[in-house]
Amino acid sequence: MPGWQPEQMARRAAMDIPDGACVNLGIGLPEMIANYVPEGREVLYHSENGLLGMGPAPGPREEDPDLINAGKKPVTALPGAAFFHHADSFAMIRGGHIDLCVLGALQVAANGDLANWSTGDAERIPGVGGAMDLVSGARAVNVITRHCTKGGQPKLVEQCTYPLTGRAVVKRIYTDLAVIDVTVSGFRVVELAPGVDLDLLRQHTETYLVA
Amino acid sequence: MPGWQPEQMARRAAMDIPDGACVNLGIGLPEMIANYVPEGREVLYHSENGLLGMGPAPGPREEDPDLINAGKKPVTALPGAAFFHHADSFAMIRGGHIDLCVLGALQVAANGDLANWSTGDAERIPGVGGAMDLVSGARAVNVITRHCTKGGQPKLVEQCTYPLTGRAVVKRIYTDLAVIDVTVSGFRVVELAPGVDLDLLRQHTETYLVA
Amino acid sequence: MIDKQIATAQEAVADIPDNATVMVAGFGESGSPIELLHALIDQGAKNLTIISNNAGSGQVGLAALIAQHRVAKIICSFPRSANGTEFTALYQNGEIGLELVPQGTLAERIRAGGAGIPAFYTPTAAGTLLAQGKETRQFEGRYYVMETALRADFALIKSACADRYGNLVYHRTARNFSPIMAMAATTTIVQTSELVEAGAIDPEVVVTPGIYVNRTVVISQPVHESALIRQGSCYP
Amino acid sequence: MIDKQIATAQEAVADIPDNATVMVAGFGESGSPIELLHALIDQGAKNLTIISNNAGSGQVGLAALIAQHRVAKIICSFPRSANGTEFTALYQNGEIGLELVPQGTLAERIRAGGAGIPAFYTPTAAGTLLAQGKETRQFEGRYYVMETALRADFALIKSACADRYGNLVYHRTARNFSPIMAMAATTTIVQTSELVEAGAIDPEVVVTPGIYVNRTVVISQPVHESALIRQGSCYP
Repeated sequence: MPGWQPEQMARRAAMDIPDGACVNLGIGLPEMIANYVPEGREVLYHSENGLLGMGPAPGPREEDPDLINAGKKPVTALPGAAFFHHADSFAMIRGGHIDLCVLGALQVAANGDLANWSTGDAERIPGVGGAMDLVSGARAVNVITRHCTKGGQPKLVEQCTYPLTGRAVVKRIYTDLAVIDVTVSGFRVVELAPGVDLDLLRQHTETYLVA
Repeated sequence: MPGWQPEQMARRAAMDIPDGACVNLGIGLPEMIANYVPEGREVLYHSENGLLGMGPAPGPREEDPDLINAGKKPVTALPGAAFFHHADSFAMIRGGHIDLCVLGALQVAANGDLANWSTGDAERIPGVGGAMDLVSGARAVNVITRHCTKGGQPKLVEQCTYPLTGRAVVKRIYTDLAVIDVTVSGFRVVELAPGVDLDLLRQHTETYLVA
Repeated sequence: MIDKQIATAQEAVADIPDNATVMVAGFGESGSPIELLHALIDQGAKNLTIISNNAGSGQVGLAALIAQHRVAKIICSFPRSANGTEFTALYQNGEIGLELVPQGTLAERIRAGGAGIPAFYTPTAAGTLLAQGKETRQFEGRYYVMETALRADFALIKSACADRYGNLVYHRTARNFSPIMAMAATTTIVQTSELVEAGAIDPEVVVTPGIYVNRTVVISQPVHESALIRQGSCYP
Repeated sequence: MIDKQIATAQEAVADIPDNATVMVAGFGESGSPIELLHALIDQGAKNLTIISNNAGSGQVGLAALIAQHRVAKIICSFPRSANGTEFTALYQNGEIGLELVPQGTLAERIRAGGAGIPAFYTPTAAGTLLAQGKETRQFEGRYYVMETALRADFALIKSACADRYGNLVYHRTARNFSPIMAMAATTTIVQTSELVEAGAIDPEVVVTPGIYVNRTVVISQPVHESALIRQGSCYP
């Protein structure tokens, strides 16, 4: 199967992070983006649990259980960082002070609706964390995700069937197959991964794509 | 005229401040109360402009224009003090964390209504400051005031004619003539100043007094 | 003299009654008051309502309290945990209630509880399942959900350093929910790694003013949840 | 590299347009950004809406801006001042608008503006003149007033120390409205007594994270309003 590897997806997403931006990266694939921000750009990373100026993972034996990210993994604090409490941290998010957040997705609809916290499966314990706050508060919300589920189901859909995280919130989507913008006319293809053509992309997308 | 001098009024009010209380004192006469708290009681003073653990006025040439109280006069910060911003300071007030505030008054009504921010005089610039926040937030609101205006008008009235600061908020009143509680049956005399009898007190009060 | 120090965790939590609402600080293990939670397990109070971002992990701390069937309901943003099976089992059997709240809304509701704000509007969750049954209202063309304040009878929190007034500072991201929970509880109980003289904490850097704190107990070497889990610990 | 330093107060305020809404920090003279205010006077923007706890004092700073007929309206809790006659004269002639707001409500409205909360309920002012025309609502048997968020195009604030990211700390009670105004303005302009290396401010003690700050200008020896008034100063 053609397309980008996760590292390449992260690298592509990182290209769009502007110099000087305050950015919140979701758990998992989104976190990888920080490793690929082009040289010469300074980015401030925000972690919901009360840290602005988050740095990379610490070296072995330098881990501090009291210095973790939103995914509860050990991180560092860069010079110029600040700690604050949870209400202050989400005031920062909700008040529109985070320039960009990049999150994972279960489904994204053509109007920008995002579903990324629940499949509605009653057997599974629900957990929402900070996702709903991020999508309603960050100035721009991008998504990074594989184009289809492991079972081959398209994640870019006409309408989400899973419970929503937020309505009409997503701006740009980075998948293993393409970079796609959410526009007033629906999904618009910005860039195709090597070896991917529009036909292939359309086969794996549940809704109309503007080329 | 019999009755208490301002220092004696302040001394009487200070007797009711419990050990360990967090207290906010209004500008003017209320401020004097801090000078008379009985030995052996430790009281934490709160100032609306972001200080808990306020101490007395500094010595000459030890004044700092950045360390002032709500009346904009120089103060000190005692060991164990804390500075915080205005929203945090009023969260402390509004959230019911201040045990007691003692304020001045233009009028107090028999049901505890307080008027202390405006005479409604259109010629005079209105200014409300933190009074409305204090009366709606502090756990107990006491008043210290002369019993009558300079012109001899009673300040303890059946109903306030001046714009209200808060409805049914006052608990106890210290005047130059008496200590009076606000009860469900109206004003109740707790204590008379030396040389003051109930007849004299009633002459200077615009509403019924329970003895 | 004001002095909020209590000798032991056991005494500090002794009066938490059955049916109490208890806020438990922490984000994952960071800031979680494990020793206070274990004292609460020993103490026996049941039918508790817990307000906490997570539902604990492994078989220690909050997860152990839940495992003992002592929690009737939890108000939380993320009850799942890599090591948490106790909550899952009880939830699936209908033995524990869950009110799921977005993390920022949870924080703001607690802050509102401490700040005397009965309700506020937030864009978070508007148009989603988690806004169902809640008042929605437009301001300047955008939809917002009305959320109400959360308060508790007790808060259990963890600080790095305290003085006799109860002024607190925290350690790095362990700060998380502690300052707002301290504001929102009738009785705030703090386990602190260190107790210092009044004045030793610079008034400029106090994070939680002592007015919000009722009791402090020194736990000089607090355990970390992850360390207990690695050891296979199971409380009690 | 992120660096928010601007060389002069003049450049820092250069783009404030006519009709802008400007938050001005300070409680009395403490925390009042006098040098930025004087630069704004020189700059000429008019028909401004000012959000500030007070209306200035004497004939310097905010009072001088008002005296120049540059302020159309002020939103404030206490416009009276022992030394303030400029506001009084204009107000009595109907030449300046006044929205009087209780001090705690003013602070909370600004904080709400910065925190993405469009409106909240407060017990303050319920049943008084200052609640007239506002929605009143009962929660658990008590009356509360709905208050809406305040935001501004610019905030002018004063700090003791800043780094290149715009992280700020303040000096004692000069902190007052600065942290919340920094949050609530589209462009926050800071005069700071000192600029230090990134990392020189301990992340535990940062009061205003740099995310809220757009421009810093070093004013190493800021004047105090009271000193200017004692000298009989009149700006410009």
